[in-house]
Amino acid sequence: MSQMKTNGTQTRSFGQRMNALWEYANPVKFMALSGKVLPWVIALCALTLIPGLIWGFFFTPEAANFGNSVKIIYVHVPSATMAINIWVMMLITSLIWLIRRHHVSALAAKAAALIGMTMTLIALITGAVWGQPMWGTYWAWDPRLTSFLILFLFYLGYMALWAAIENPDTAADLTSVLCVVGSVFALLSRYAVNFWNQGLHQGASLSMDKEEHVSNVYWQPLVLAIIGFGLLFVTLLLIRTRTEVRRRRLHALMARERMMDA
Amino acid sequence: MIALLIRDMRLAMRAGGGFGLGLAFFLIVVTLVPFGVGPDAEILARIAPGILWVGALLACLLSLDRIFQLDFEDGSLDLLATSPIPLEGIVAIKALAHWLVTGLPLTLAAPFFGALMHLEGSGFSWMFVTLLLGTPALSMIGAFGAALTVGLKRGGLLMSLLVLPLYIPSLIFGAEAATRGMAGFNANAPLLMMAGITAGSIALLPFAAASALRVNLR
Amino acid sequence: MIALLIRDMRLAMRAGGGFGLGLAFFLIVVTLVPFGVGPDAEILARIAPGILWVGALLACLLSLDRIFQLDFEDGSLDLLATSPIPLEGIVAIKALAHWLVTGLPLTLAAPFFGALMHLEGSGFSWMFVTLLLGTPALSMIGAFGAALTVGLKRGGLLMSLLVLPLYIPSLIFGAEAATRGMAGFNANAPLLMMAGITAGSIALLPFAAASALRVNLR
Amino acid sequence: MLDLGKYADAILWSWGLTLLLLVGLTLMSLRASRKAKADLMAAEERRKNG
Amino acid sequence: MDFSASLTAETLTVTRGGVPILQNVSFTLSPGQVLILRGPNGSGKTTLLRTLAGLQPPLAGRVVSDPETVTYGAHADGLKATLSVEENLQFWASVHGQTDITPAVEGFNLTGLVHRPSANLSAGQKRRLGLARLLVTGRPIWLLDEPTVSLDVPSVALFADAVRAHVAKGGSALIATHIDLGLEADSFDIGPYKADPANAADSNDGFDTDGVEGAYL
Amino acid sequence: MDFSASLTAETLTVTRGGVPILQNVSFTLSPGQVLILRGPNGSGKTTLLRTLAGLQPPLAGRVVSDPETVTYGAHADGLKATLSVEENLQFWASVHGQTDITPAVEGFNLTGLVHRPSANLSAGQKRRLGLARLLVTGRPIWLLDEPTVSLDVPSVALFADAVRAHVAKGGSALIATHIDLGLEADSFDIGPYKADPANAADSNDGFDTDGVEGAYL
Ligand code: HEM
Ligand SMILES: Nc1ncnc2c1ncn2[C@@H]1O[C@H](COP(=O)(O)OP(=O)(O)OP(=O)(O)O)[C@@H](O)[C@H]1O
Ligand SMILES: Nc1ncnc2c1ncn2[C@@H]1O[C@H](COP(=O)(O)OP(=O)(O)OP(=O)(O)O)[C@@H](O)[C@H]1O
Ligand SMILES: [Mg+2]
Ligand SMILES: [Mg+2]
Repeated sequence: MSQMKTNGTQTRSFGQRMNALWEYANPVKFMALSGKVLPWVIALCALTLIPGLIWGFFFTPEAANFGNSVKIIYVHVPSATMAINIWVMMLITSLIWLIRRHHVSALAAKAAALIGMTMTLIALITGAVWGQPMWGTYWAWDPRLTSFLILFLFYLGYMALWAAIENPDTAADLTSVLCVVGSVFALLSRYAVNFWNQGLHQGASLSMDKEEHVSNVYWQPLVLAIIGFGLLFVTLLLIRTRTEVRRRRLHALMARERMMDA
Repeated sequence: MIALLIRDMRLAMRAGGGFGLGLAFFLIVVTLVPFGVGPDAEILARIAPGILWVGALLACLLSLDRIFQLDFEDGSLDLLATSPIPLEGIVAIKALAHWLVTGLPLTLAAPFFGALMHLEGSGFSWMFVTLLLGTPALSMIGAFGAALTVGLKRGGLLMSLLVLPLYIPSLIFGAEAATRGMAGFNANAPLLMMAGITAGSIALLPFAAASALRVNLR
Repeated sequence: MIALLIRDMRLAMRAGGGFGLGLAFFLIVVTLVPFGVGPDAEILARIAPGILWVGALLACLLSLDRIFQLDFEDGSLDLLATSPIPLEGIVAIKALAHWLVTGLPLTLAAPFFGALMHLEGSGFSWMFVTLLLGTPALSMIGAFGAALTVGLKRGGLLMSLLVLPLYIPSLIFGAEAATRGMAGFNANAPLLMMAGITAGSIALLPFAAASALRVNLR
Repeated sequence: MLDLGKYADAILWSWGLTLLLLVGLTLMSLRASRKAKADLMAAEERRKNG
Repeated sequence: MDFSASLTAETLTVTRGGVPILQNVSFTLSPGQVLILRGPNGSGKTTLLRTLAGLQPPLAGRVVSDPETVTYGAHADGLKATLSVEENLQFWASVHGQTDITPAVEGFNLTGLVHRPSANLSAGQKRRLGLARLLVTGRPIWLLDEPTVSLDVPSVALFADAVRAHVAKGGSALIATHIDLGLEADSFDIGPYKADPANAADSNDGFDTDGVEGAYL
Repeated sequence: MDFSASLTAETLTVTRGGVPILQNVSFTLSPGQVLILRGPNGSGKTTLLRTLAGLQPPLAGRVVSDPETVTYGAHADGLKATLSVEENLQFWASVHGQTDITPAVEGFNLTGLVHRPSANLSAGQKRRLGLARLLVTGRPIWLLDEPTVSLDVPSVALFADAVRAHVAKGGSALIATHIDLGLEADSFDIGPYKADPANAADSNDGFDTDGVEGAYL
């Protein structure tokens, strides 16, 4: 096998020369930087999320067609948005791992998965709870709802695969391949369900198109909440990635210890 | 390559192999549903294409772990990986063998089993066409899932979990095409989509599966 | 005996083990059916109890080959058979472990999955009760099937074929009880029958399974 | 107090579950972080001291 | 098949489960040479052989060889229980583009067993069949992991004869074993190459770097 | 546990796949005795041991022993890949009503490996674990099928020590092997008992009866 001749050290020094940004994919650098950034991110998160949610919950009027239930939008839409974006982020970090083999990247994908799954779950639950008064049912096989259910399954499978493999590098390789192939199929499912059923669900009223724009009373707190959810994701991601990096180091140390015992 | 195909088929045909059992499982799923749902002919006919597709899919799924697991356990996979056949070829051949012993018999038999579900008229030929176009994708996607989980002790259920979401687009387009076709509507769009998924899977997934196998062997 | 139960549960919980995956498979079956059948809420609600029961049954079935096959392959079963625990006890414990990691979680989760199939009102509690009474029989019958096929290389599909007909009575009575109960009719008769099957299986099948195991080991 | 009208149930359930899940996730992450840090510290210690 | 192929390991570091097991292993296996790999249980013989066979990548260093010249004989024999002895051998022969299996059958005394399904062989008979596979690959470099496990004395002698005939043709063999095979061969002890876990080669994933202590805390 | 148990084979005929392999095998394994079972590959050692262990019925003759005194060590070790060394041993100990696994761990030099999942052991380490299981069964009669496969020389010595300690306590062992274990032991060659297929013991299913030739024609 000719790829046996690859020498990892070369790849790394090549990577370092390529772009200074990749430096932060080095675990040591990452730990140093993320440690410094984390408090700021936490502060920013608190400054957007809490006001956004309070504003949305207490200081928004009833909507004509939704009544007070419109308040659910402030947890529903941000979580739904994050659920998709986190998967995209995992796709990107998986590709980085597959192509450049930066460990932090693979570990970030692993760290993000549980957050993404929670967001998907929140979107599903809030949607279901909202569906009961609005459509008279907790669940409908609406395309948007359905594709979220599928997304949930992808998160579940992705995490199960991580959990089932003991060697961290093997797990990173396999989950990354799954993430890439899964993304293609997730996209296909999106088209498939659209084709399969015309939905009940709202269209994208957050579009930049002026006519479809919901009024500012709802829109402004919603944007704040979305930013807050995004920053919450970044906060949790940093914390969890740092945990994963430490676990990975711990794994290496333990393996050595066991070797010395044997 | 031919030798590998012949071997895999022969193994499947031997006692305890997979041939015929996929079919039997399919038959049983199709039989169980009326027991669960009740004998109402109208409802059964209405859900028939969907259930037949789901049954075919589950029958495929159940036999997936044969694709690589046995060869992994007895060491053949190591030997195949160091043989002159490229790993991508091995994956493709094994997926083909899986289709020949599972997907193809299912396709041929589905119209007959359909009768159990009160399928009518053009339903038979629609089931045949959609399964013929769709089942190769099921085998190929399944081979990918099997390659991902091959190192794991009884990755069987984990593999199902990974593979089933990947099956959803084929299932939706396949069942939808059959339903529409039967009802006399135009079924070109779903049929084309499904064929596209099949073609794409066959073209690209062997590479993904081979790289997963390489990782699992090391 | 306790040691065996603990070991089996531990093996199931470990990475790649069976716990949670049976549940995941159940979720996936329940999701697939609407994709196949189409999103019509009325039809889905009508077939919900049947499909939930079939799903539970298939999820059980898929995990059956873990009961003995792994122990057979790595030689543990030979050693267990020559251990002080009677083979009947081993079978019973292994069936219990299977139920604890598969049947019980399924039962607890079925009502929630039911929502996906537009199950309504009292449906939730009926699904729970019928599955609680019925799934132990599924595990015990499954252990018997697994014992029959344990020597065979990948007896998986053959086992399904043997076991599924044995599952049919439980399925019919279980689904019927749930359907009747939901519709507000008297469901005592099927419920009693199903409970009887469960009790009978638990009392008698360990002996049949143990003798099948003895034959397969020699 | 805010009057949520006839949708009170839905609103409170969805907000409540959301907050519960988010807080749960955060606590889990923090606990795992603390544990990983402590374990690693112990391992590095063992390595240094033989 | 080119029977003058050689295999060289250059300052190889091999890992198992991500842990370096052996480091700085260098040697050359030349045509016509038999090298016996020695080392106690758990010393890393299997790991080294798998790396040489190209089944897992080395952490550092490289293996210089044409993968098409190497065949690996692992612990497991890669036999299909339901196929007969003949079918098993025939399959491996055609995978490697060979056709004639008679020398292999006769060389390992399997003549009376050709139509027996391999499930019905005894442990030693299975092993003989696994070894016969080596002959039908037609490859010059054999990497063998404890090939004589379960064999009785006459069968070990058969195996030694096969190896002698193979090297006489210009082939070579690297054999991990704990017993004496009665072959005139060089021996390669992996003891000195044991990776020092406390001080192991940088596993080059950035996680094992020394001198950055506390960096993760 | 009663350590004065003995095992007797009385004119045993053993079969594999319905074919008689050995016939008229008689011997006694008394407390304190080690018996080495000798015979070439495929001669029927595994078949005999399985019959003695009660895993398959003999075609004729009988095995006199209390099944509760016998433990069988087969080719396969019965290890769970995902359980650690300690958990594996602990399990077999509690199945046999024992509690202390330390002597077994120490006797087979597994101390450094107790927390390792057994999937991550080398071939020889797995074998040592499989042999350690014998000690935690607490049973006096060991029936072992090629126990030293994959073991290096020091490990074979460990095994021999374990057998010596076992017989010193009054236990006994019947060991099928092709190599020299360095044990002072009697040897039992199964060569003379090879079943004569042309003239085999009545397989007692009514289809093999001689003397009724043509009876079915
Ligand atoms: C389980 C069920 C549901 C899921 C998975 C779900 C998912 C989503 C998603 C993904 C968005 C995305 C917004 C975007 O384009 O950025 C969204 C927006 C929205 N959803 Fe849901 N939804 C569910 C149920 C509901 C229900 C029952 C209602 C109310 C009747 C509802 C009302 C809305 C509204 C008003 C928006 C905002 C639309 C916009 O302005 O973009 N959703 N939902
Ligand atoms: N995941 C792992 N982490 C750490 N060490 C491991 C792992 N898997 C295996 N090892 C160890 O790696 C070492 C090398 O194993 P290997 O199988 O190469 O040994 P070997 O020389 O072939 O031994 P044997 O003669 O017993 O077959 C063993 O000590 C084993 O315990
Ligand atoms: N189904 C069968 N029909 C006929 N003969 C069989 C069948 N199965 C196995 N045999 C033969 O029975 C004989 C005895 O096998 P057994 O495994 O007992 O030998 P063994 O002495 O343990 O050999 P080894 O030293 O190689 O392990 C072998 O010659 C084998 O080929
Ligand atoms: Mg080894
Ligand atoms: Mg034997």
